Amino acid sequence: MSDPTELYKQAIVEHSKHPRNKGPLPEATAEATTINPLCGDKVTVRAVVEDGQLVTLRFEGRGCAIAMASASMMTELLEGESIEHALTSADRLEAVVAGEQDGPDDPDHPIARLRGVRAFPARRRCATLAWETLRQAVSPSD
Amino acid sequence: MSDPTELYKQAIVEHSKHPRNKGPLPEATAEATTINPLCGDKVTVRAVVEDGQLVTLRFEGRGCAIAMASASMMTELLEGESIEHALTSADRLEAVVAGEQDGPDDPDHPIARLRGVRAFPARRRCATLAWETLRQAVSPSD
Amino acid sequence: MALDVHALRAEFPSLAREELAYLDNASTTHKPRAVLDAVRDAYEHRCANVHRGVHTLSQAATEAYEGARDRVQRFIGAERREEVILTSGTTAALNLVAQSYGRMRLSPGDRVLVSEMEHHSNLVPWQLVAQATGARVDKLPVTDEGELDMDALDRALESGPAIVAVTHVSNSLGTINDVAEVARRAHAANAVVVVDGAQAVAHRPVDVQALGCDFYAFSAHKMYGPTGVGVLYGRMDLLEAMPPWQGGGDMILSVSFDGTTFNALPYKFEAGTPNIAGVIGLGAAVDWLDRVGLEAAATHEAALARAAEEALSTLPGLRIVGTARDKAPVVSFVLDDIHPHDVGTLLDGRGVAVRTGHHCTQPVMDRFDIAATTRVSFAVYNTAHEVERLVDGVKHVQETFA
Amino acid sequence: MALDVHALRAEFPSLAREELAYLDNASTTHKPRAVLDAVRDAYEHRCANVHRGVHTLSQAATEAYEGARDRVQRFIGAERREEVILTSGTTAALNLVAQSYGRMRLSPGDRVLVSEMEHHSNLVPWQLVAQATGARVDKLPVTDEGELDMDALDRALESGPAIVAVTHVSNSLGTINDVAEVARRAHAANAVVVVDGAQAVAHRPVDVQALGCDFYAFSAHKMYGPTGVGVLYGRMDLLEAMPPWQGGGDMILSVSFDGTTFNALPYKFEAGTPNIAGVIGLGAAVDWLDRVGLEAAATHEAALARAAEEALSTLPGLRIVGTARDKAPVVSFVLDDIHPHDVGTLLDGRGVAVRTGHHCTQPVMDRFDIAATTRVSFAVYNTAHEVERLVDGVKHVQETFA
Ligand SMILES: Cc1ncc(COP(=O)(O)O)c(C=O)c1O
Ligand SMILES: Cc1ncc(COP(=O)(O)O)c(C=O)c1O
Repeated sequence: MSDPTELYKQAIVEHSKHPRNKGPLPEATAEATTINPLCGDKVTVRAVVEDGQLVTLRFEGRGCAIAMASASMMTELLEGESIEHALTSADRLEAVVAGEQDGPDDPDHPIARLRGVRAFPARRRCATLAWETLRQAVSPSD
Repeated sequence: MSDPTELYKQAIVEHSKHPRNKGPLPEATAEATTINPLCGDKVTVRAVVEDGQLVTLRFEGRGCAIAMASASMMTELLEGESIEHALTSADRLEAVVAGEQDGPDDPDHPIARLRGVRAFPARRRCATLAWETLRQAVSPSD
Repeated sequence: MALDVHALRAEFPSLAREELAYLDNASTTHKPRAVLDAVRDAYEHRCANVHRGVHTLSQAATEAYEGARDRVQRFIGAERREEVILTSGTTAALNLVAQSYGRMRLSPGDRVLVSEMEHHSNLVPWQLVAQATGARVDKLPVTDEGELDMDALDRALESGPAIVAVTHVSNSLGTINDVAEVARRAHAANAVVVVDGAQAVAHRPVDVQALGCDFYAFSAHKMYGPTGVGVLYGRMDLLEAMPPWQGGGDMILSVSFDGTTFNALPYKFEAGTPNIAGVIGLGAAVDWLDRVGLEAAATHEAALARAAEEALSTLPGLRIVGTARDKAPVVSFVLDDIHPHDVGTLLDGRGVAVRTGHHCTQPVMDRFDIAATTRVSFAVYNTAHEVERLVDGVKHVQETFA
Repeated sequence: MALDVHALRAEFPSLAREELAYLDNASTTHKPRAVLDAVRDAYEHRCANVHRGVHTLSQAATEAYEGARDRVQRFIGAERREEVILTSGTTAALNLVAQSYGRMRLSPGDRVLVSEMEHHSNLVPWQLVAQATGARVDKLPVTDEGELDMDALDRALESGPAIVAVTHVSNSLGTINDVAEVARRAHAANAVVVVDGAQAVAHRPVDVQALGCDFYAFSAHKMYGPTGVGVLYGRMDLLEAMPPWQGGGDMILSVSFDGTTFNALPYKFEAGTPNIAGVIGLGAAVDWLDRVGLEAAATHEAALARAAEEALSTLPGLRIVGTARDKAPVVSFVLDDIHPHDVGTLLDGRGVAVRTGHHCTQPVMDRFDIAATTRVSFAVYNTAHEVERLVDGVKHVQETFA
């Protein structure tokens, strides 16, 4: 078995205990909710989108430290960015978690901080949940 | 595996090739039909019953040598006998085939001739089929 | 007679790696060598299909298969061997009852009373059949301790449910329900009682006649047997009245395009080639449990569960979920501000395997307003040392999040 | 590349007793050591439940289980892994299609066209669903040679059946049906095609996309794998539209008394703990078949079947039943005035295991006006010497009855 203490480094624990951008967003123009079938945990992502930019980005939900930290770090990273950039980041995060690519060198980059989850296949979905939900929220036809 | 040549002794083969009392019985007062679930083979037993006696006893059906010989020998043995005696004989045949009792010493008694089938559990039902059917035909409520 | 857990443990090849504390036995137990050998032996010395063959191997397979049915009959105290239907698991057994008995029995407006602590396997099948028949599913509530609310049962029985579905032992709370009493009251109200025994049979002697239930379902893999095998016990008269569920080989007497007649019990409900080697393995598991002794096993497991509950209860912010008087060796808990999945992953890193999540009992989670628990569940081969490792592990988790 | 049958035979522990000529492979095949080891290894090194666990063992079990699904997907050429539903056998797979797709699709007066050569597993489920929905089952007749009557198919398609159920290979006649052509014609008439592949997958490469069928069912135990495991392939769009069949764990996304939402494919159709070790064994069987090579196996088996047919045909009073142009290695025959069960018992006495009876295809027996046949069916490990023993054995039977 892999040692999960690496995964539960300070950033994950800290973000999960003090999540950024968590809360309602009544004026949201885009929103989606996804369930993690492993546990039934739910995450909702809401955004105010203007001219293809994620002007405001919020999340709600309850879940494990990895899901909450991932959502928190995602909103911090992507608020103010373009939808295009957000979708590319989501692809990248998913590829990194799936072990298909290594991701950012900067160890403090959110995607790098979530890299450790690849050793725990049952938990990968926890790390990707918020990003998937964001993709759904901003994808045209969903 | 047990050697079946003992089982297929002359009497079984002979009765199966030249069955006694095989044919219709339009004037029957009692009758029943049973299916052997192993093969779908059917046997019908018909009797003219008078004062608790099996005055006439016939069977019809198609089946394996054991089933046919058993039916043939049964009708030969029990025609003219009382229902009571027939039921006792059926019990005895079934007990012998199940290996619960040894049955008649006389090797030429029909029940003794069928004894060999006990070594072939899958075939026991072939030997008992006609007797079961007779029991059904003459039992009050069936 | 006390149980020699180390001798017993040596019978499990999969437990040889001492660094693993497997405390997820309510999910599936490990298998003793006797069971694995019986399965392998079935393939090596009795490899043939059952029932339809006249050749020696097929007879040997049939005898072993039917011999396992006899063992199960005795194991659960069924009156007749025809009442023991071999299935692919508890879930299939419960779906069989719902689809065959349920569809026959239920009409629009009829009620099925399902306890709030059921595993999804004893709830979703009733929802599906209710939808198909126009019946409705009512909830039999659970108390704060995690027991069946027996007063609510009496009230619910007044509305005349056709079927009462209840678990013998809750897999997420550990509660042992007084199924005999439920059956007594339900029968007085003319309801049929379907009991999910998945979590019971490995932990205590079960006698379906003493329980007085109408149906009883369980899985081999939770009682030291193979995967892919389960049992449905049903009362003879009910089984006889029920239509078949699946069609296929072995369950028929004769087939034609003009019409088909069905075979006698238990075969009417055993369509197709069964899990022959698995059923033979179930027979071996029954023999093995007989040898170990369920009373001795229960005593040993209860001691471990008590030790775990006592030690865990002293940890700050830890709350045990499920505090029924009568409990199986299952301890579910939550920690303030730490999600069970994080507990599970961190414990796993220390070689302690527990289950985390809703345990396929979401209504229980809703009842206690939680999303998930960490569940520790013991088997006969667990040790006091493993309890210590568990408790140390949970402390470590709390430190990680401190 | 020719097949080294003796080397291959040595891989089967159950065939070590040379005095047994096992010619009942259409019932169930024997299992190579690779499969038995994979099953045992699953219990010894990956003993845990799948999908719901975050601990290491559970992940290992899940990976092995899902890895087997990937192998099966490749083995049958399915486009997506979600199209591969793991069941407890062919019979369960076909009942799933009938109960889920059939109930959804069929209305009173609708027709299901079922071939006269179907195993009861691909007929009785349709009779049951027809009875439940008010649809009717029509018969697609078989010719004197034991082939599908393709002209009758065209006529039957004019009445617009919703579903056509047909076997890829007949277990009692050996006929290999041109399923691709049946599917082409049926699709032109807007029917959905359900193929029973139980007798096909061990004998020839199967590509469900090339066949163009909508559903394809088979069992592991007939392709050198364990008992209690089967596969339903279904086209993604059909599976997605279908309601679940069984309710329980793993097949849900969320459950409450107010309503339940179902999981994505393939899990929607896999309720409850699956036959984990069995599925892993199926994966090993696929690997083993890949290694042996289905083309080489087919060549070897065809030679044995041809030799058996030629030798048997010379015996007086022997008639081969099923004389299709394209046949699997199955030889069914009848003898004048000697019942197949007597043949079976007498052959068994000489160590030759064959199946006798209606082979769960009573409509075929009725079609040829017989009650039963003696069926010889070959696997890749059979030898020319076993064919000789068979033929000698049949001569001995004839002498016994002379
Ligand atoms: C053609 C055919 N279909 C279906 C089946 C049923 O398969 P199973 O008994 O494995 O469910 C069989 C074998 O018995 C068969 O030969
Ligand atoms: C109480 C209870 N019921 C039913 C089940 C379902 O059993 P299976 O998954 O073996 O069908 C389980 C286990 O998962 C259980 O714990």
